Amino acid sequence: MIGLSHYLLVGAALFGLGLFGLLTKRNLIAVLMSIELMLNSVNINLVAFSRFSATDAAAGQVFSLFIIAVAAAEVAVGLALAYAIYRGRDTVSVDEMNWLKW
Amino acid sequence: MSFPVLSTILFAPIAGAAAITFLPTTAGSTIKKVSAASMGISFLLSLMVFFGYNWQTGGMQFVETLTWLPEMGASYSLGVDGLSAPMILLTALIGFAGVFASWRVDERPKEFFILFLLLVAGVAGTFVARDLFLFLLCYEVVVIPIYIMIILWGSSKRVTKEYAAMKLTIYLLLGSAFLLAGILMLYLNAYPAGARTFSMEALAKAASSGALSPEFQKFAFFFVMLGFGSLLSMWPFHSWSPDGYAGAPTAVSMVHAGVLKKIGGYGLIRIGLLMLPLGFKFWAPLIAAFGVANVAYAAFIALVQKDMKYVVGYSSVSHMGYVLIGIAAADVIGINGAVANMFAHGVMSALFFAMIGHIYHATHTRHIPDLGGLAHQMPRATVGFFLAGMASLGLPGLISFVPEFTIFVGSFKAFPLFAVLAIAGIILTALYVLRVLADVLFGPRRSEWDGVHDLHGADWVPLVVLGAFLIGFGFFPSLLMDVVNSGIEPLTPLLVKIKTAATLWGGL
Amino acid sequence: MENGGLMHTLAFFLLSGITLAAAMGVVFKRNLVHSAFLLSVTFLGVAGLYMTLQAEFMAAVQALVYSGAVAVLVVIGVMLTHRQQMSRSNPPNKMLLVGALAALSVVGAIVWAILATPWKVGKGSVVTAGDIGRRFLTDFAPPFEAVALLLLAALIGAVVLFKGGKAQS
Amino acid sequence: MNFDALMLEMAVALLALLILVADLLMEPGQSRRKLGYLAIAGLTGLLLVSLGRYGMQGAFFNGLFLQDDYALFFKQTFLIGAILVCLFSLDTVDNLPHSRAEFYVLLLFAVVGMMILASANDLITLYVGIELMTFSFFILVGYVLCETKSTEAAIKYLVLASAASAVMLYGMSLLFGIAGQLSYNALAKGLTASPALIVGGVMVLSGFAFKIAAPPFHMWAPDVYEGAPIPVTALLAMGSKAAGFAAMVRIFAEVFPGTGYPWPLLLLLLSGAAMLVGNLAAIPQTNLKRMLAYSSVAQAGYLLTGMLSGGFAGVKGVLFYLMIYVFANVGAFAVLTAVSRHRNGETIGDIAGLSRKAPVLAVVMTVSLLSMAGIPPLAGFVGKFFLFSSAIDAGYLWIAVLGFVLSMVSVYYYLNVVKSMYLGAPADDRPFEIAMPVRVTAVFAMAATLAMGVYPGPLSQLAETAAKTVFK
Amino acid sequence: MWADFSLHHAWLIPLLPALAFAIISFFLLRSPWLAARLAIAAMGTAFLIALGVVWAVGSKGITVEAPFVMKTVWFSMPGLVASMGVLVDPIAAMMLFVVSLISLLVLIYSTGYMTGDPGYARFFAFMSLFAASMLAMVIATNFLQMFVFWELVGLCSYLLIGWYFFKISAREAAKKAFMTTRIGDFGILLGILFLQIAFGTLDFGELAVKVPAYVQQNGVALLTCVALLLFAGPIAKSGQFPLHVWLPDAMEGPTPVSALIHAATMVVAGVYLVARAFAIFSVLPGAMTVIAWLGCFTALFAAAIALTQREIKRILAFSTISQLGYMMLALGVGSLTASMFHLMTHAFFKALLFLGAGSILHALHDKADIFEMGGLRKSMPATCAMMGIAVLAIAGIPPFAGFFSKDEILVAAAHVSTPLYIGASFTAFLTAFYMARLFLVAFFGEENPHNHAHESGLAMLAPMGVLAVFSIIAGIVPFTMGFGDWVRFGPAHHAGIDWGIASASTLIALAGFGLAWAIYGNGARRSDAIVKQVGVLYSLSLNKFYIDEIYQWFNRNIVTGLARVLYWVDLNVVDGIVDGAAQKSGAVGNILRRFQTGQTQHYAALMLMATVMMTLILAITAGAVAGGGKI
Repeated sequence: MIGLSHYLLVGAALFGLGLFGLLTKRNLIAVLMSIELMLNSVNINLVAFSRFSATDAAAGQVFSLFIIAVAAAEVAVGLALAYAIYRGRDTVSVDEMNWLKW
Repeated sequence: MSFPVLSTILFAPIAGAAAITFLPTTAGSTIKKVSAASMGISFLLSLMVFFGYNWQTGGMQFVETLTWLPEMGASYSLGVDGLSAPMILLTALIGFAGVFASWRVDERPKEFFILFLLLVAGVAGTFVARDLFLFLLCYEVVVIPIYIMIILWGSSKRVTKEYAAMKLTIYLLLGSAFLLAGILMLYLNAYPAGARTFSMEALAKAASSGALSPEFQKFAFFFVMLGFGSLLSMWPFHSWSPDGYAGAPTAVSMVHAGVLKKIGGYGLIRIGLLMLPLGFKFWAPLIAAFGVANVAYAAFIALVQKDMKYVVGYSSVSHMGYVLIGIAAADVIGINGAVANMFAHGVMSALFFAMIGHIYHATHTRHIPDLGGLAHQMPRATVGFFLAGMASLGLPGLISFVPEFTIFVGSFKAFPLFAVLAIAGIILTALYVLRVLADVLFGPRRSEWDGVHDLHGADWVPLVVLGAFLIGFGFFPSLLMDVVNSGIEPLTPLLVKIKTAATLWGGL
Repeated sequence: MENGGLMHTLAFFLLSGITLAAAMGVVFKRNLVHSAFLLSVTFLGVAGLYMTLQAEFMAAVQALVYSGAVAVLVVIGVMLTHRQQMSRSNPPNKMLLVGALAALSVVGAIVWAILATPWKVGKGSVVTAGDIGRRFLTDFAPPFEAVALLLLAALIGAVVLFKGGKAQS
Repeated sequence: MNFDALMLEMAVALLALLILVADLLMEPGQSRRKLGYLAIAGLTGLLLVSLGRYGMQGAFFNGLFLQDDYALFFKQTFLIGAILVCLFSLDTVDNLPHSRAEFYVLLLFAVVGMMILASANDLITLYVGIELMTFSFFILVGYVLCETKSTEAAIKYLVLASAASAVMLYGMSLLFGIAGQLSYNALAKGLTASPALIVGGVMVLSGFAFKIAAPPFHMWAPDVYEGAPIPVTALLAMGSKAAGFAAMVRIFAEVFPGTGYPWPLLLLLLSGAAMLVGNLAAIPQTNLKRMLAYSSVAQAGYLLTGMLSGGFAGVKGVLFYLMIYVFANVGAFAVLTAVSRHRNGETIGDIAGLSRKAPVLAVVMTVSLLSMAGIPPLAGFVGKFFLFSSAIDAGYLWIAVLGFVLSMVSVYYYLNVVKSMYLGAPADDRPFEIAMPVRVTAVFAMAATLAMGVYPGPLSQLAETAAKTVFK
Repeated sequence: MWADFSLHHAWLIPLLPALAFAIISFFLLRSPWLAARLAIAAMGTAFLIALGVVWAVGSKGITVEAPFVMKTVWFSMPGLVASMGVLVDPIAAMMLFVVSLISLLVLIYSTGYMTGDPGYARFFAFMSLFAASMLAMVIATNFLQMFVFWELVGLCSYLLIGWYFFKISAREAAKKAFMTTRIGDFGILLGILFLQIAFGTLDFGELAVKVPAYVQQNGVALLTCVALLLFAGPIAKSGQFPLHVWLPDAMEGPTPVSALIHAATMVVAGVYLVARAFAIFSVLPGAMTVIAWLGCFTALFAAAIALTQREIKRILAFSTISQLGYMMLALGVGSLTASMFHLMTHAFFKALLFLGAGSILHALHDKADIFEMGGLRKSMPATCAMMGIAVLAIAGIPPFAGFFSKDEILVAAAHVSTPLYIGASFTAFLTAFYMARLFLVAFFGEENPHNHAHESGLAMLAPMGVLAVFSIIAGIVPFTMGFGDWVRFGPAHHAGIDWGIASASTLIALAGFGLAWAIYGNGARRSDAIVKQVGVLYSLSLNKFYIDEIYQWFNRNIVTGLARVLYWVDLNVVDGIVDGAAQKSGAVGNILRRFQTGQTQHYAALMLMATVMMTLILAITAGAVAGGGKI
């Protein structure tokens, strides 16, 4: 019988993958994609909790709806910035963005 | 006192500084006149306070209070008692002499005198404050003007002036960091949350009413000792003082050696002894030991110095050793002597620095081997230099003999071995003072210094004003000792109480 | 999809399998375009999971917004910024080991939290679109207004960043 | 549903939209200075209105949006910060190559975000407030497109902020899982001691630590502060940090105390690390913005000590310190604006000899820096006094000693700047013209710092009443 | 009536010269003539008042036990009351008379001697200051007041020795004098502190009562140390054995200064201190023997050195040290009267000798070596006659002054211990020999062609004349008028002349003269060759037994060496730690800066690591705290 922890584990796995992508991907857009994955895993958690154990279930789902909205905005701004840096330095690899240091 | 004397003493220099900001930078002489006038006002008033102080009744006089930070228990309250009356006179005196000692400063005079007046006002604030918060505020406000004055008008001889300024500033601030921590602990533990106060009398009562446990007093006093010790250039924390004075312009080293160091001693008594008596008694042997180290160590080093200002710098470290021993003796005579010696040393080192300043201005060098036989060319400066030298020697008839003798009597009972070592210090002091006097003033006439001008015009004022006090309080010490005694005598019951308290390693 | 029974378990495993596989694809694929498509597959997988949790409105919004708008945006982003060889367009950087270590330790902590915590699982409740709608406009009105402003800000931001770039280049 | 609670936020939002529309009505080439003045006027009006709203208590939207003195105090801090930043950056914005009006719009959106954060009483409002503020800053940081440094900073900020908010969200979801509800008082009752609470709580704390730039979450600050244009850096240092503290104090006051875990220990570690890293790393810096970034990390350390005691005294210290930090920051950045417009560089070399060319600005910079260092008679001293006395009162003596010692170490690198201003020779002898608004802001900031240092009475009483609403 | 007035206004005696000093230094520096007249006038009135005091002491029968005392509080605090005042008793009266008289004469003499010196007025100012502080010390009522003026006198001697400060030797001599006396002051200061703490008072009267009482109960051990510490001062000031090195160098100063300060007044201050505190010393036998033996040894030692010295003033300086040894010997053997008597007579004839030497130097333009003089009796008859009287007086030939006072000392010494008596007599023989040597070599033999000497002026000869008269009568008159029962300690002893010792001492003196005549009688040149055969003894004595060199070595190596070491420590250790700490924090700053690599993903990784660490910390501490309680 599928219980709360199953969903939480899936969420955790998704979160881990997103995290790994964030840390190891050289391309900025791939990093943005990984961030989307992490946000999705949070949504899974929230919906799972609101389904199984929340006293105020609706709040959970409202929260995840907000997250979806914010994630969308984030991708938009992220890509705008990626385009800006690409035009400025002809690269979108995060490694080369280290002019600001020490 | 209807007329707020102490506030006027405090705010006259600040008003002077404010007035100067509106003057154009080119109006050098008017700037100097304004600052001389404002310092003159506060000097006259402080004379009136000192000689008007009724020492028979003693206690806090010329009291003024204004509410300032009620919820923290801090109030703008001023007052003067036997302990702080001589100190405020010293501040105003040296401030006044300092203005005239820097009459020859023509490079950016506007900033110089604004900063100098703020410096003197800040120092004056610490001595008249009856409120610990005001004390702390004034205690740290002086550090930045000094820094700026050293880097702009200082001189880099052995070490660059920037290094000296930075070392002095950071050293004193680190000391004050520990002091702040100590005082905060005292403030927080003296009274419960609601009834907290910064007034010094109340905090002193807290200690006697048993609110502060002996362990706490020992722990808190250690921090207070670090803070005031480093300001008083106590032995391990003295390395800022010689460099600082050598790098500083004349007026700054006059005020710094003359008065600022005394805040350390004044604080040790006012905050250390009165508010944390058991802690004070516990650490007293250590302070005495450091005091002796101060005396001998600095006196020996002063012997081999090549630069006049370094000699006086180390000599002021050595004289502070006497003050430390006097205070550590924790008996009425010793502390009387220590406070009087602080006043005496203030006047003496101010005159010393004024004269060195003049010689440096005239000959553009302070390197002793290059100088010699200046008595031929500058008889008047020689008199001043000689007077200061003899005073620092502890010659009877000048201001510093009676205090030093009182310290010896006081400390002999508490720390016989340390007292003997300190008294041996008078030989070393004589050695390096005479060496400087002989090498700089006497000896064959040197032709290269023939064109040198002697004291004239404004240069006379420091010599006359400080010299008058040197000789006046030397012949009639009761003028000073009675006032100081009226401040210290009420402490006798406290001192008797802590006489048997535990000390670091038992009396030596 | 009612809760009990074999169908639900089967659906859950199928959908979570798809989601995780696609997610791994997004992360490990070298070709950026493949990753982008796999990303939208992940979003759809997650929408399916919502269905198993009887959150129909959520599934709809997820499918619509994420896989619809976000995935498309990502693809446009990829096209805008990549002219050279696509196959090597999404390389990993030199921090594979450190990244893996960090990710695993975080996941470990989370898994420890999930398994060791006694979750009080109630009778559970199903949330209808109506409930969500009402809550949006009563309790969560300030955040609702704020999100509107946020989207507006993002819009203006994107325009500014793009327009600025044009004027300059 | 009562919209009076939202009055301030809605007013700012309307002001922003008004500016957006006004921009459309003006021809493209025309100077947008008038819009700047409009923004300033609007905000100042709001500030005066808000002064009257003290004492109005109330929880609206069934407890999810608080309207109390605590939130009001913060909102006033944000408003003052925004007004002063707009004032001294009129010229900078006017010289931007493109989309000058949008700068003010986004700035106002950021202010709205901060205000919502201050009043948030549940996780959703908190999250949305943070995101609104952060998003506006993403774009503001990357505003100077001709310089790729600014874009790089924006990207760094975006990636790291999103990662941090993702971690924070995960933490929030776990808390929601345990307590089942989202509002703080419900959470306070619902959170039971369990591993999920540990992980969730730590993740939320990491999110906040990122926002207030406490090490080891501070890495983004120096790069972003250096890359961003000066007004944005100023607002970041003041606004975003203050907003972070507003939410953090409320959560650590209401939600976490009952959970039985030693959260103050974590705060202690963060505070110590912040002071050490902030002060020591600032010593070798030559770029002033970068140095001020490290110094703001150190200030976060001092502020954290205020939160340790869990009493109103500590929070009063935090509120007081944040307000005076605004003035110190504005003073420093105003001078920096003037210098960078004259020399278009922000290193110590560029500021050399300032006291000869613009003595007033040199004094303002000295006063602001020394107020950050905590030298009396400036406000910083009183602020640090409140913070460290509350820490010692709660028994954390050694953090206070560390605080005092390190703030004196900080005097070292501040004095290096003062030294170069007073002692250095001016790099060029072109006359140093200062725009009137920059001069006004600088002098006003200095006057405020001095006044609150010498007579901190009114502000400290205001801070005390505000703090008492959170801690009874 | 004058006696009453002067007794009750005895404090005027020191005040007048002090006022003279003040007026001259402030107003008259540029009018030398007026300054000199003012100084002499002040000194004259002081002398008259001193006479009045002597007369009052004589007529009122004030004795050592019951002195006339007037006191006022100088400064006071609980536990320490310091007072200033006037204490007049026979000893003080005698001293007042001697000091004021000789100061007056020397001042008059200086008007002649110092003509042409640019600092003429300043000289009289310093001399008046010296006289004032010496007189004030004489009438001191307690140890502190005495110590105050003791040091002021030391200051004046520093100023006057270093009078020709353009000469490096003068400058160094002045410094040496001040430093040696300073070491003595250290001893006195410790002694005074012991007394203040043990007895709570420093007043001579009270101590005279308390000390003997204290010694009864708990023995002499502690008090002997205190006495010896107090005696350290006189050792330095009166040039006793270890600390005598400064006195010969003090001759760098002008001759009137040497005459007044380093012969008659200041150097006897040490003797006067012991005399004033005789009540303390007399009950401590241990201290007394030390004083006696040190006195005897110093006398012998100084006389031995004086034998071979070539400069006239150096010979007189060593003779002074030797005579002071005599006085200390007298005190040591317990005879206050003998010591004071010798002090008085010595003051007169030693001042005369110095003034005589001054007039010779004045005439020969400062050529001091006696072997370059010769045959001056023809060109300077008056000086020669007066010097002759002084030589006879110092040798102790009756009826001159020296005979009576030296006889008293020898009698007192004989009573106590014969070795002391033998030592004293042998010193008397040596004294006679070197004084005769000086007189013969300087005044007899053939004229040295280079120097064309001429007799000094009246201003210089008149004072010498007065002193010559006193050198004659100062012995016989007081002896007959019962100096013994006037200046005495304990019962008055009317020892008549003990003919045995008296005749022995006269024979010894004549033997000394004879030997000197034999060696230096006719050809002065040849005579020195004879003396050289004595070999190593000669060179030892000539170089003052190398004590100066030992002190120099000690100062240069030990003191300055230690100073350099400490300075090195201060620079490298104390400063080293401070600068090291500053460097370290800067270095740490740099390391922290390097962490900022600029790579976004490094930052993200670090943040996540931190989150995990915090979770661990919380889990562990939560576990440890077992889920409860606040840290």
